[in-house]
Amino acid sequence: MTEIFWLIPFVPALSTLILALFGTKLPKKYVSYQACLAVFGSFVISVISFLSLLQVSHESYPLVKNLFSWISSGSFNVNLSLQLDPLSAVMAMVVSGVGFIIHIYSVGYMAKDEGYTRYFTYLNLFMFAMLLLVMASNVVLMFVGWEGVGLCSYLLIGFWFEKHSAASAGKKAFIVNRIGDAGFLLGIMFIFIYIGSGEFTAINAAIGGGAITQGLATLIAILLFVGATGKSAQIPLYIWLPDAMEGPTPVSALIHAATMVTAGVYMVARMNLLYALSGTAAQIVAIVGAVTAVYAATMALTQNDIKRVLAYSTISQIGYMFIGCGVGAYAAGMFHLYTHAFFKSLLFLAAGSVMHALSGELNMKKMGGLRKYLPLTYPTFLIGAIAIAGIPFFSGFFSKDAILTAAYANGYYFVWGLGILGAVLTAFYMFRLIFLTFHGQERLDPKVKEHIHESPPVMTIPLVILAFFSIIAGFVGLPVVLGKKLNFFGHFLEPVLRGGHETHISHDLEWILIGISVGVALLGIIIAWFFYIKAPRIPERIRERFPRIYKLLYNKYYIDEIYNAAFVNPTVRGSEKIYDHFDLKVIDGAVNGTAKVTGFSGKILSYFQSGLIKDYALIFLLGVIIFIGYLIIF
Amino acid sequence: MNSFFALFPLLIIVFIALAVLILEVFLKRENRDYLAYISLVFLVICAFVCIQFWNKAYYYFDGNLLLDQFALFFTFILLLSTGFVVLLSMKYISLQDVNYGEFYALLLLAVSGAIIMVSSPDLLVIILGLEVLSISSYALTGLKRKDELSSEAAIKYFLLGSFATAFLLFGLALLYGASHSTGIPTIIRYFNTEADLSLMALIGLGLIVIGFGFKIALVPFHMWTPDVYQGAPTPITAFFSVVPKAACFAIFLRIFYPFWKTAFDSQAIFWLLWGISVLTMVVGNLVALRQTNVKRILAYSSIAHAGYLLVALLAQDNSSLVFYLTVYLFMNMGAFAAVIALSKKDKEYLELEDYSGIGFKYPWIGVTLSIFLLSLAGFPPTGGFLAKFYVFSSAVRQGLVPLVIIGVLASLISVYYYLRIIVHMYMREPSREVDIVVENPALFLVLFLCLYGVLQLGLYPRNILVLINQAVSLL
Amino acid sequence: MNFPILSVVTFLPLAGAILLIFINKKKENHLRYIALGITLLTFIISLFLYFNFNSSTSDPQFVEKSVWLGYGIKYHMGIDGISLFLVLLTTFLMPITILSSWTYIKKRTKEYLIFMLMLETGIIGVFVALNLFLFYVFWEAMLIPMYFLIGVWGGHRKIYATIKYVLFTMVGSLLMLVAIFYLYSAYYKATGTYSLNLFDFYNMSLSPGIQIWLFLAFALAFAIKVPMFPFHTWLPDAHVEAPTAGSVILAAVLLKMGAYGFLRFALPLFPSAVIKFLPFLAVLSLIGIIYGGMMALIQKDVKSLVAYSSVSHMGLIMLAIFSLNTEAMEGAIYQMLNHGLSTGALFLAVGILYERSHTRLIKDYGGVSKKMPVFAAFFLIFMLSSVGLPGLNGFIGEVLCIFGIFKANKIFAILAVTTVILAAGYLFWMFQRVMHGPITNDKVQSFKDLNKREIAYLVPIVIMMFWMGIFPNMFLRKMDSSVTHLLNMVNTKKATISQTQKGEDLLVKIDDHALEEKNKEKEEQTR
Amino acid sequence: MGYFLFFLLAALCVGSVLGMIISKNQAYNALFLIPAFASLGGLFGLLEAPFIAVVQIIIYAGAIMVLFIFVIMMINVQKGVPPEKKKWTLYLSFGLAVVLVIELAVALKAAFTLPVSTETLKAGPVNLGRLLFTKYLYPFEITSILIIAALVGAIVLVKKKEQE
Amino acid sequence: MIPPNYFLILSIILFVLGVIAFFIKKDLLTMFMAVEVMLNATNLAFLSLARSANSIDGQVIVFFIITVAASEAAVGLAIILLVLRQKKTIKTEDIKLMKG
Repeated sequence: MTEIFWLIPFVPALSTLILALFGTKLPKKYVSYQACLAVFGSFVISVISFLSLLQVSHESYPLVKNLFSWISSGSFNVNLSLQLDPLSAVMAMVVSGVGFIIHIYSVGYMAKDEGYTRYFTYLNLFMFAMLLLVMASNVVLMFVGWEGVGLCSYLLIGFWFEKHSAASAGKKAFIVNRIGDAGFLLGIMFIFIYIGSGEFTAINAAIGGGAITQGLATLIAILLFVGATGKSAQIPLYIWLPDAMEGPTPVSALIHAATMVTAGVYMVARMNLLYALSGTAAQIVAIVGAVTAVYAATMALTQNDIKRVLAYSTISQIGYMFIGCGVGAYAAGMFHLYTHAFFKSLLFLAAGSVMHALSGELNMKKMGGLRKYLPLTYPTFLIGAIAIAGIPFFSGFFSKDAILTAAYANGYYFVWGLGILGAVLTAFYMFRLIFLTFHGQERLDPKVKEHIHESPPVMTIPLVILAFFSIIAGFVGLPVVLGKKLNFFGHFLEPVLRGGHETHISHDLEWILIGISVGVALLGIIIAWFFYIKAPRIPERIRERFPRIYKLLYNKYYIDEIYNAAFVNPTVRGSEKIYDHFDLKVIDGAVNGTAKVTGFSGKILSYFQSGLIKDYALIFLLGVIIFIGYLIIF
Repeated sequence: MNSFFALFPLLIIVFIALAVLILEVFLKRENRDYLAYISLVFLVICAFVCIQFWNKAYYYFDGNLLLDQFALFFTFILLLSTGFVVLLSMKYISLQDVNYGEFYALLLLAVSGAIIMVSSPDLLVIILGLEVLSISSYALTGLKRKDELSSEAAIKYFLLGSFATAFLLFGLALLYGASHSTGIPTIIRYFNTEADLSLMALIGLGLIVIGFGFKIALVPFHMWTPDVYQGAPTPITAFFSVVPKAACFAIFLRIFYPFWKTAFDSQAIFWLLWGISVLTMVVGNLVALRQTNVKRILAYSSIAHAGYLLVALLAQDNSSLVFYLTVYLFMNMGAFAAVIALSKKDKEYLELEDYSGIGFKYPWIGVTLSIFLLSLAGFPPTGGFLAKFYVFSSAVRQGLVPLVIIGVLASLISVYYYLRIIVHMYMREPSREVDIVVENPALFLVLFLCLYGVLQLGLYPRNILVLINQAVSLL
Repeated sequence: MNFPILSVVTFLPLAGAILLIFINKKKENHLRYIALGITLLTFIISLFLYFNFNSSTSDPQFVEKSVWLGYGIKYHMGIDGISLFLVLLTTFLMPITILSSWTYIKKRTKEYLIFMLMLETGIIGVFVALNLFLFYVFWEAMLIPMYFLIGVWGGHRKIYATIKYVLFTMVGSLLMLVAIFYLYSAYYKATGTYSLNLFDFYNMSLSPGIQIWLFLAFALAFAIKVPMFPFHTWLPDAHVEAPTAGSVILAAVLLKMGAYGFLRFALPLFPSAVIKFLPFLAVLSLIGIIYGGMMALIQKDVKSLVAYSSVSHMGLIMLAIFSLNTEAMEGAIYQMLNHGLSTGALFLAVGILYERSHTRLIKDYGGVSKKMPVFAAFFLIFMLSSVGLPGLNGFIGEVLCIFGIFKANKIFAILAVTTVILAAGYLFWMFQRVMHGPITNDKVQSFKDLNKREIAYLVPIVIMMFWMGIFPNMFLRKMDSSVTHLLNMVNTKKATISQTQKGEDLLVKIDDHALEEKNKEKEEQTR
Repeated sequence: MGYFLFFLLAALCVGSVLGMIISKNQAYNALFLIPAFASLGGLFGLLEAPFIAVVQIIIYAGAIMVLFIFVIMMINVQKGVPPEKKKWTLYLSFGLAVVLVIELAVALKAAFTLPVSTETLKAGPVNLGRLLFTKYLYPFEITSILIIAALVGAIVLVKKKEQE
Repeated sequence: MIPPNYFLILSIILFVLGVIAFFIKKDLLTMFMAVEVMLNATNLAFLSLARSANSIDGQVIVFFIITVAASEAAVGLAIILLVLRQKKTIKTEDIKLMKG
């Protein structure tokens, strides 16, 4: 029974294959059943595997299933093998569980779309790739999943490819991801060169045996982290994620909130020994995470598009996860990943529900007072927002608090400070979102208003389920202060995350820290209430007062433009210049020039062929004279 | 066998030339084809007679006539090319108004001159043979009497030819003065033993080389070639491109093969020939690039090929030179056959523009001409490639690497203009109305024989190589 | 092995071409079916090579050897793990290209098919020949059909393109011919016998000074064929102007000849020169990777975009070859196959578009996905294969190449990895502009999705892409011993040269016996 | 006596060739050549080649030059063609001619110093005839072919067009 | 007895005069005459060299050369007549239809 886990990724793979080959001929209903069932199957197997894992002793972790030798050439050997350990088990459950819920939601959400089958094909393919990423027992196979999810992300962002924006967002996502992947690939190469194998067990053994130096570890860790910044949308490669909202909302929920974007966090956690060995790399992870957390949050402040706000919030939350990993609290990072999966997908799905209700409207400025129209969506959305804001007893609170506490405890005060700042901002923009959308005046378009309706059960039930989990999920990892045994989550992951280090701080201090984070969350909510309910004029005034800052934030620090100007345009322009001036003129010019010179010398020579007998005789005579002269002189 | 029998090959040719002259009187104009048939039959008979002499290398007439395998092999080449030319002429002369019985007579006399050249070890006889060849050639060039180009070509050829002959004879005088003989073996022996008059003899030799080089069209003695090739009746051009070249190269072989082996320091003449070879290859190919008249292109191409042949001479590889000549005979004859095919009454299509779209309109002509051109350019698996392969590989073996590099680069240039003809045939839309007389079985026979020759020589020339090796072994 | 299977595989297409000559040109469908049948038959027979291939030896297999012209010119054929797959690639792609030109070629079908079949013979011949003469014959002979294919059935600038192609290729190959002559004469001088047998030359050791020149001549020929930067400018022209099938063959197989030439000739014959030029060649390859990618980025014409992408990909292959280690070599060979499939497939895809709209400019398209969803799926898979997405074939080759390069030189590898980004950049950008977005062109509005024939020839490619991506070991194992042997040859010869001939500028033929004696002498001297 | 005769004949010969070069009229050109060839015949006589000398006078000065004049008469209309005006060609050919003189002189320099035998040659027609029909029989036969070729060639080129 | 080298020098002079005449004269006929002069110079050289070799073979050769010259004259004049008939001129500069 313990071996069954290798099926987890392949159930959706089989489904993908069937859909890809015969999808167009199958009835819609069948397609949705099959797609959902496949993911559900994975989920069931994950749960079984999880349970079976609990019965196995820690020493035999990880369980590895070797399917066959995939690539083998010289010293480069890669097996197609999957592994099950607490980390992958948790991830597999989260991914397939959330994935399943979102599949169901999609059935309703996408019901009227032309590309219904295509959508589910992609979605199943994504599940396959993501689960492969999670279950892989070596870095290369992980990279397969890593690239695979990138592809699916591309496909799903560009799902409505007739729209220019969607198509180019998809392309942007893929290319930006590729930049990260290039780093990741290099990291893999280093691993293979210096460790000789890509198996995680071998890597961990090598690190444990002191096979690689600290400097090398840093290099590899950073290269891998470059991959992570691409996939998990961290500075500097986060730019694709906001645009990724062009995809269907369930996709945003699944890929761009709950699962794929957290792959980087998973990877760092997976490689925890490496980061622990390096130290420097871990610091970089923490700092990047922290800066991203705040930076993304500031951008979320001014956005009017619901999904964009959520996208920036995702970036910011993943930043928190990286803080957790960077400061050595891998379990906390993973814990946040796990809770975030619920509340963020909840938020997205709820946002999708709002969109659904408003015929696709996304601009908060055109909403307001929706509370009464959307009786189910509103509370669930609110739960999500509370969870993310870090109000006690909701899941987000536990995980975020674990991270911040660990950061403080491990001496990263600066990071902690940024985390707190981020927490204020998070609470603020989430409630700004709530208030602008559901409270206050109605600013609806009259036409939209006619069609306004709550979503069908197939969409709202998933919301309810997710809301439920958003509330309770945190209880598996209660703060240490309540008793060490109560942190089931951390305890469970402990055998895998040996690279983490915990510095114990006094209970008092821990209470204080909890207090601070709760306090700032509340502060954020209150400010939001003040700004958008109590005195709606204030934001206007602030905007008038600090137009530059507002503009900077509103335009996302002009980062897209800067990237375009710094990288994209120079490459394209430069290539054009090289093409025109070098390729065509110099290289090809040299080629054609040679031909021309040859032809021209022929022309000159043919000038001597004047047609006159005397000229001919003269050249003959010249030849004779040179000939004889040479013989004489020689 | 006594001397009289040894004259048989030559006598047959001359006899039939005279017979043609006489028969012409009795034949109606439409029946002149019979003259061609008779000529062909006797050419074949002559070849059979020659076979009788194979393996019996004897001197006749006081050493003035030598029927060794070398001479006989070249006689075969000459007879074969003449046979091709006769076949090519049959329709041509009636279409282009050159329909004189003397045509065949002169042709046969010309080839008899060439046969005299190759089958003698004595320079005097050789030069007399050359004169027979030249004088007949002058007349043949001008045979299209209505055509201004033809007579212009004739006068150019004649004046420059006799100008060159004067130098040739002066050279002979110098050689004679130094060595007191005109026999090649004696002269070579002279070079071997004495050196007091060596400069005079060397210059004499040089002038002789120039004289033959004129016929072969080595740069800078080539100036007449394109004009004469263009103006002469096309079958005669084909004749010119092969027969005098073959004959003169036979003489070169006779002179130089022993010459390279002498103790005498032959560096000077070696490097001269080296330079001429380079010039010939480069100039021939470069100027060919600019031509638009197919006959002129082929003229320059034949100049360039003389350069490659000279490389073989310098590489001292006789068999590859002879092989090259043999292949050259087939491919060049074939190419000219195709050019001749593109003609109608009183009109020849010779401009490149005329060739546009020919390839698909007349597929057989297109295909065969393409193959001949590719062979001339040296593409495998044709004979042209193998010939170049042999020549250049033995040149490299002799250490002539720079020469070979120049040679291959020159042949690269040549690829351009050969391909240009193919471009016109296949890749351009026809721009002019071209209709040709298709019923010309003799010509197609030549086309296919040449095609066969080019492919056979390119793919499996072992038998012919055996013959060639026998032929050159006795030099 | 008595059955001359290599000869059959090589010359069956030619026989087919001759058969076609005698068939009425008006019966176009007959002609097409016969050509298709012949190529399929060739493919089936060539599969036999795969299944009977003994992967435990590095010796050439299915050897045929007979006297031909004398002077060392022999009819000598055989394949090893390196050439096996290139032959198979050719025979595999040929029926596909015939199918792809079923309706694409509207005029002069007969001649077209004849040239295609001749081309196949030429290509296979290059890969199986073991005698340098035979090799060169095929190498050059193959130019002719290609010349006609581009020149007759090509686009607007076909004549320029085709002549440029032929002349460019010949510059190198003629100099290579001179080098072959040199080898030929060196062997003759050393042993007194004529030989053009590749293996005889392998056993011959040349002084480093001469090796340099010979290597340069060989390398130039192959570098032009590959094409390596800066000899690449014929490629875009030829690719753009060629008909689809021509582009496919050109990209998929002909470019491989250059890389194959390096593997088979340039490296093992002149190891010491190789070592000398290695950095230089590696840098050129590297420039090719980045340069090709950048040029591909800004092309306005789909075909020339794919052509420049070939430059980039081939750069990676060359860099891997010059890394001289097992992984890189195998990766390079594997990547050759991948590139053959993926770029060939991309050209097929472009050809399908071109057949519908008769334009190759990117800006004339847009929104094609909407009208041709099945095509879009195929196109996407081809593109993903080309960018090296894991699970597809391209990844295996790419990762092995990069790993091998990494082993040899980390900086190069780091720079080479940019191909991953650039490839994604130009291909996805092109895909976006062609396939996505709203439909702006009326012609696109009338596009019909793939018909059965088109699907029929695209499906095998897709299957192969997945197959090779998932089970690469089926291919890699067959190469192992050949690649190892090749590397051993390069490395040991390198060693013996530095051992025996320091500074000597003489031609020395080394067979094992003589070498032993020499070493003994040295030992005695040192005592 | 011999020297006097030599210089006289040489001067006559060179002089008439120069005359031909300078004269503008084609008829005069031909006429100038007759004394040149005749004096050459004389020089041949001085070289103890009496038979050749006679042949020279008969064939060259007689037959060939008559042919030339005959042709000139057929040309009839020519007022005479002035010499070459293209200056650079002229100078170049002059220069080349000078170089050629030097070169030939250098080439023959060795011959100048050869010992001269004082024996008289037995170069009468009988001896020549004997040689001609023994050692030089083959070339002699060939001249017959040569002459046939020349005749046929000349006739075919200038004969009247055949009547259909 | 006049030394043969006198004749040799004369022959060189004649030969070169022939060459000069060939380049100076502008009508085909005279150019051909110039060639005849060159041939005669050759004959002179032959005879003088034969003299110094003390052999009469040279005289036989000269006999042949005269034959050659005569045959050339026959064909040559015929060709000149042909040209004259067609072009109504025998100026060399008028004969340049073909070039390049």
